[in-house]
Amino acid sequence: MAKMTMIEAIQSAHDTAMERDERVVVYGEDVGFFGGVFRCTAGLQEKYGPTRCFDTPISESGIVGTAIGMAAYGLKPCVEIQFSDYVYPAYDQIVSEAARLRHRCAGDFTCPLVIRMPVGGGIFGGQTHSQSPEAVFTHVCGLKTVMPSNPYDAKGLLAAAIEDPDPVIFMEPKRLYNGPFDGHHENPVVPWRDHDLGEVPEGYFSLPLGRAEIRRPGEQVTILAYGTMVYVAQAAAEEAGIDAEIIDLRTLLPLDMETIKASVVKTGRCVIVHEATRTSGFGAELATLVQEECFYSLEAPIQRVTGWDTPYPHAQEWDYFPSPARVGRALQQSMEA
Amino acid sequence: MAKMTMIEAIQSAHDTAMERDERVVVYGEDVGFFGGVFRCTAGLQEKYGPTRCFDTPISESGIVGTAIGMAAYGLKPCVEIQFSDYVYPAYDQIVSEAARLRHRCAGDFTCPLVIRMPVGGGIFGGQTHSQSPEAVFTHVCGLKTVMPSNPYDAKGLLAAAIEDPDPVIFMEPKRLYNGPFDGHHENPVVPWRDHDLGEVPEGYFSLPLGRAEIRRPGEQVTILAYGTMVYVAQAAAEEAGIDAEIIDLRTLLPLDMETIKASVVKTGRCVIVHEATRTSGFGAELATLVQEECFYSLEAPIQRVTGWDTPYPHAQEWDYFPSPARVGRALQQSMEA
Amino acid sequence: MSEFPPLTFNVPAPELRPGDTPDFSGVEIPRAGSARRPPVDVDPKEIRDLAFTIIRVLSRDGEPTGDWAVELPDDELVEGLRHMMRLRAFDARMLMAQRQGKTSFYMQHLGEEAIACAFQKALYKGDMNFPTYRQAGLLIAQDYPMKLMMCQIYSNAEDPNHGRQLPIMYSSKEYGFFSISGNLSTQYPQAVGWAMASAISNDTRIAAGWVGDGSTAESDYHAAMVFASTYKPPVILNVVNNQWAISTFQGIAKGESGTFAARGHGFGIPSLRVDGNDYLAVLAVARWAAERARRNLGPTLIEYVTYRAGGHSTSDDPSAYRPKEEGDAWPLGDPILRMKGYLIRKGIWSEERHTQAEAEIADEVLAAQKEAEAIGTLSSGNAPSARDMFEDVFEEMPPHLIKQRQEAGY
Amino acid sequence: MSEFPPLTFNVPAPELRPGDTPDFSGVEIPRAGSARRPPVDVDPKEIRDLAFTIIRVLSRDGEPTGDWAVELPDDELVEGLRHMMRLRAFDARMLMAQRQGKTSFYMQHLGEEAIACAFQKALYKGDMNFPTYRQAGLLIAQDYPMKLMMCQIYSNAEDPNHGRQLPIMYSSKEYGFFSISGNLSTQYPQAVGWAMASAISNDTRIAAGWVGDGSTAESDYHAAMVFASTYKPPVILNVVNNQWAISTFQGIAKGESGTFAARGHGFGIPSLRVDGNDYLAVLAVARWAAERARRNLGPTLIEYVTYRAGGHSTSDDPSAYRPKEEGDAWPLGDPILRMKGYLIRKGIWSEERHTQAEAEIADEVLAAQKEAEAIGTLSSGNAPSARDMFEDVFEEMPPHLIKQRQEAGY
Ligand SMILES: Cc1ncc(C[n+]2csc(CCOP(=O)(O)OP(=O)(O)O)c2C)c(N)n1
Ligand SMILES: Cc1ncc(C[n+]2csc(CCOP(=O)(O)OP(=O)(O)O)c2C)c(N)n1
Ligand SMILES: [Mg+2]
Ligand SMILES: [Mg+2]
Repeated sequence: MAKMTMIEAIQSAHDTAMERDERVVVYGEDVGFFGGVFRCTAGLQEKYGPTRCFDTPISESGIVGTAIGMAAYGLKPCVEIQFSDYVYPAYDQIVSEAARLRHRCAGDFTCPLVIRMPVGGGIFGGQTHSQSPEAVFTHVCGLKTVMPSNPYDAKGLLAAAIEDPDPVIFMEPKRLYNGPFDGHHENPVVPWRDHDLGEVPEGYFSLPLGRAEIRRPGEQVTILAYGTMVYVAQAAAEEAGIDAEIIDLRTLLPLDMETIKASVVKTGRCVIVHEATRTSGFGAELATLVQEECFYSLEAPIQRVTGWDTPYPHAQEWDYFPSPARVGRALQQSMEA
Repeated sequence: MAKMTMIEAIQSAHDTAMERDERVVVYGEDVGFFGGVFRCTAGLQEKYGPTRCFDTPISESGIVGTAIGMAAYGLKPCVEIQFSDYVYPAYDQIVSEAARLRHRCAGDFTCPLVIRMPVGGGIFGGQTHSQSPEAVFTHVCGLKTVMPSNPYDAKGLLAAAIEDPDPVIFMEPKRLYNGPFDGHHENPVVPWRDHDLGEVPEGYFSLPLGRAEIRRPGEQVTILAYGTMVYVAQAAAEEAGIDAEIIDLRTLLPLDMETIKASVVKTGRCVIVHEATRTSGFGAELATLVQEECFYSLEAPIQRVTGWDTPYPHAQEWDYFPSPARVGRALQQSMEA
Repeated sequence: MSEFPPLTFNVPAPELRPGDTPDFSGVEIPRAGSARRPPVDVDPKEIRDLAFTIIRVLSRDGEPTGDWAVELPDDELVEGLRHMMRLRAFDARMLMAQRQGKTSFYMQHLGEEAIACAFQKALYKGDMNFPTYRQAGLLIAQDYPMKLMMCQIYSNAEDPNHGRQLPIMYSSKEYGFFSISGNLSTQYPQAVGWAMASAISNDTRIAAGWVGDGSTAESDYHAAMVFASTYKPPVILNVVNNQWAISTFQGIAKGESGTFAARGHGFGIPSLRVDGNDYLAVLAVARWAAERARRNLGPTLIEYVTYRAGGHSTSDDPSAYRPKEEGDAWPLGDPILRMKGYLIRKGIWSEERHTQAEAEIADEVLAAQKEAEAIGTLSSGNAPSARDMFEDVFEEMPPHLIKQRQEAGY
Repeated sequence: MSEFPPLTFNVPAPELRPGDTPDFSGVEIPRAGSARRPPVDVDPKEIRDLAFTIIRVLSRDGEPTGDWAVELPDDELVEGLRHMMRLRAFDARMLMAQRQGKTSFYMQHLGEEAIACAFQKALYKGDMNFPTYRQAGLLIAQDYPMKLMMCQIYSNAEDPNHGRQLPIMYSSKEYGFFSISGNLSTQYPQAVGWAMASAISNDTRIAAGWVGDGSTAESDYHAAMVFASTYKPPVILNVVNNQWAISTFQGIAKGESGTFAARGHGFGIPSLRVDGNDYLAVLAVARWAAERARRNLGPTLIEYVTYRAGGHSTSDDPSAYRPKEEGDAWPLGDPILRMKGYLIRKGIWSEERHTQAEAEIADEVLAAQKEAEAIGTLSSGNAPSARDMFEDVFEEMPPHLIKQRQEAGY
């Protein structure tokens, strides 16, 4: 085991995958020589040569389009989109091609492909470096969508994503790259080296997709969260003094409905937290599933604490960011309902 | 008043808008000389000349990208995407540009733009001529999303969309173009000329965006539907002998929550029907809002009857299409719960 | 405030519309044999002119001429003719089947048969095409079972795609035929990516991408060209210019560019323009490009000049937007008639053998059709099961899909 | 099975990396004055060579030479120099302000000042630029209030964008400066669309689109070129080739194309390549293109050859991927020094006046900064209200947003 930041863990997942499997190739904008603007591919070009890790033209559709061809050939491309805000030019290739390939030809061709992208705000990145577009992927059948919240999960889940026989959208909450962040922006970030989940095996390991993790067991209310919001939820529960059960979804699709259901049936209350805009966000799917499967256990309306339905603003970032206080209020309301 | 098909009503909305307002320009693939593959722009080039209605290269991002520039200039472009399945290449321009323009510059530039597209299946179009991608637009703040279910609404809402100061996604259920369709594919379609809602004023009129319409008042359960599913819901309610209140949403965003709420508070039960794939579909947002706002009135879990989470298949189209029987089962279950 | 007059808006339009008399006298058709054949490692800058001419081999009187004339054994010549004839016969039957309600949709190749049939002959086993919906010739030229194609068209129980795709959206990895997508141009960067993968793997296989004239306007075309220009993978980028994109004439996509082949120049990619109705010219150019790819010299762009003699699809009626007789007036002629004329001239074919071949092929097609229809047509109810629709969304079915399948009653 | 050797994969790489000694001796720099100036209505085919040369006006010893040398009144020459100096001074202060934590982010123009400053002088009031984040010179050259730019950078209460955008993403309709998008290349087809709208409206105004070398790879670049080629609207399509796209050298985007200007050839768009560090050359070429647009002759593509002497942004450290001294070795020199040299030689400027101008400009910038900081900086807490964030999503706030605003406590 070693102490790793989330960046190092992701780099290490690439490294071990490339070492184990010659078919793994890694590319994207600034990914080669420089090792990525967030350094998640640092050293890979030097170690594996420019044939297996290289810079690309600034063309997200080209990156994904060529990766689909490579995947169909039999390689296992793992590509980086520099910010999730820039994934939209590749949306057609992802939706119409990667997601549909196996189905439309009944498995004659397949598309084992990982598309990594940093997501989320809290870095004063303004509207084009802060988005969380998970819901526009979870709506697309044929895609898996993953969002880890710590170095350990990041490495294990990225390994699994690369091994997966189908396309995986892998979202990295950039606000967590260097340390967990509880939403109190005035406080310094705790580096991962001081955190249990910064403890990561140096060699290969993988974690199955589709399994949530209970980050805090609790009895009074269930919080469904993922990425940065896991820590915001923790802060909120503590500050509000409410015995919340916090579930870190880790994989949004396929979803670990078992774990969610068991918790909500127990607590009878549910608060969902995500950073993306509210309307038609992934929280809507979660709330709907919970009421479909746990209707008779629910004692209060399911609540959503989310980014507002506005672009992610620059100056007003902390008014936009779902804060522990906002989550706390929702918990309170849920308890009082 | 005249009898019009939905195609004629849409053509007429274009025509009256172009006549009233010089700034309205209409373009898209095969839209000019030929008048559109569905004929929704027939005769416009002849009447207004190729400067105001013209064919474009096959480039959805170019169509929308240039339209944004035109809208910023001060024109009012109304463009056609040949099938909604082909809107994804334009997704970046829609999400990152059209939807954000007014906000990011605080109104210095604006984007009055209509993007029309036929949606939905039931025409043996297979996976690339059948999709209903409304949810990937309703998640994007800054967009309005409209889906009429009949000629009268189509004309009135398209007129309003063209006048709207902001970008509007205008979705046309192609299965309804020539007549209402109740999901019984073995029956012939009833032409619009034999239907009340095929009665459309010839001259200019408009209907406000954001207002739903109750298509069938009822007491036992509320059905939320839009587009083709309005007729499927009607058939289902009749066949199941359940006194359902059927709300045709017409505009998905902004949503007429008042009407929905009043109905669900009254009935205590809610079934949502849409053709799009289920997970993270617009039904999830509807269900979530209903449980948020009507929790204490609900006597049964809100149910979704939707397309399955698979691509829209060709041969198995009628197993995919949400049928009156499936809706009827959901109504029954809702009543029994 | 401006000293300049008001601007005006330019919208290109075809010269002729329904009711006009077809007239291609303005189209310049270079003499067969007039274009030179450069070495495969030529500097692209030195062959700019080949993007503005039309490389032609079969002369007006059916004689192969010039540098590009390849020597083909007689049996291969006859085989080429038969492939084109078979494709045409196949189209005719399937058009009829569609009209009879046996399937929902069909797209034919009328007038364009030479392109895919000849191109395929430049490929080796293991190479991969990324075709559009108008390249069934790639399968026909490999004697892919017509019955299977028909099963796909009928979406019946033996459809290799399990009834999931629109008719004619074939897929066959074994035959180097990538699963067709209904979305235009998306497969172009995929072809480049496949070729990059082959180079990365130190393989010897090459790829070919296909788009139509209209589809070159799509953004993915650019992505493909950029990646091809940068990484120089072994890929042939084909543009089939059949003059029309549904109702839209090629001038809308081409704009001021002169030719579609010229688009390659901005990328430093060698670009050739070839007579798409000339089996021998297509084969020669395809072989040249394939050799470049195999020798690691990188991509080649090829524009095939041809004419879409039929409707865009069974949903289209071209008489609404172009003169009816335009196809007959097309100056590059009919690929089958030209090849037939050559073979007769060469003494290895005759009117009688042609008539006989037509009859044989008609029988073959009919036999295949009977077999396919015995399994089922779209309307006969022998479709793949609805239960199957839930398969292959993922390799392993996740819980929510299993649940939905149960909800659907399976 | 193949008689050919295994393929290999080609990844272009810059010749020099950190630690290497900069060496641009391989870069061919044509003599100033050597490129001819064709008439504005020239057939694009006749000026292909102008996409492969570099149009230069100011010679090594600071003398304007050749066809492209425009006669400018002395005061305009001095004004041009002062604009560039002001932009550089502005950059320097804002970089410092960012380091001091007064804002989150900044992007400078070091070495590229001539391009936007000179280009703007070819435009008329009412024309519209669709800039990227590295064209603040378009505002500076119009004496747009620096205080307002700083208010934007500080996201303070008087920021015209209401604090919503990342620093330097200015917008000013009045100054013909379209709202900058953080998404690369998206504004390129928008510029074409704006120009189409102007032509449709029989207006006289023209548009200009801007992208960087790296951004030409984006798909939207193609959309813009295709629509520009087809409808020939009055638009100038600018490509600023500053050799780098963050850490990626221009060879990755350019591939085998030779130059970025050459990309225009496939579209029949007249394409020029110009010395971006030569104020006079930029102005001359911009005027030529603007005249074409105003005369309804359609689009022009211009590649500006320059060098990004600074980091990509305040988040970037270029010493990680290129030799530190590369900027100094750049053979086209510094645009300010070159202009200064020319003016001194011409006798209308001197070292003393330059020093004095530097001081004046520093004062101006400082004064603006004081004013802006009196209103607030990002860290000072005088940001636009959170309530305001809910405005302008739509013209009229829909019920769900009103509700969310209430939920937010406003
Ligand atoms: C992305 C996308 N946009 C639009 C369409 C609708 N469409 C199908 S075929 C076609 C015309 C294509 O013309 P061309 O590329 O010239 O090919 P051809 O049909 O002539 O072989 C269009 C517009 C589509 N299938 N995909
Ligand atoms: C669609 C998109 N992809 C990626 C980025 C991230 N990004 C910002 S600037 C940049 C490099 C652009 O280089 P270039 O076009 O050469 O402009 P320069 O910075 O040199 O002026 C990249 C990759 C982005 N902003 N938008
Ligand atoms: Mg065509
Ligand atoms: Mg650059």
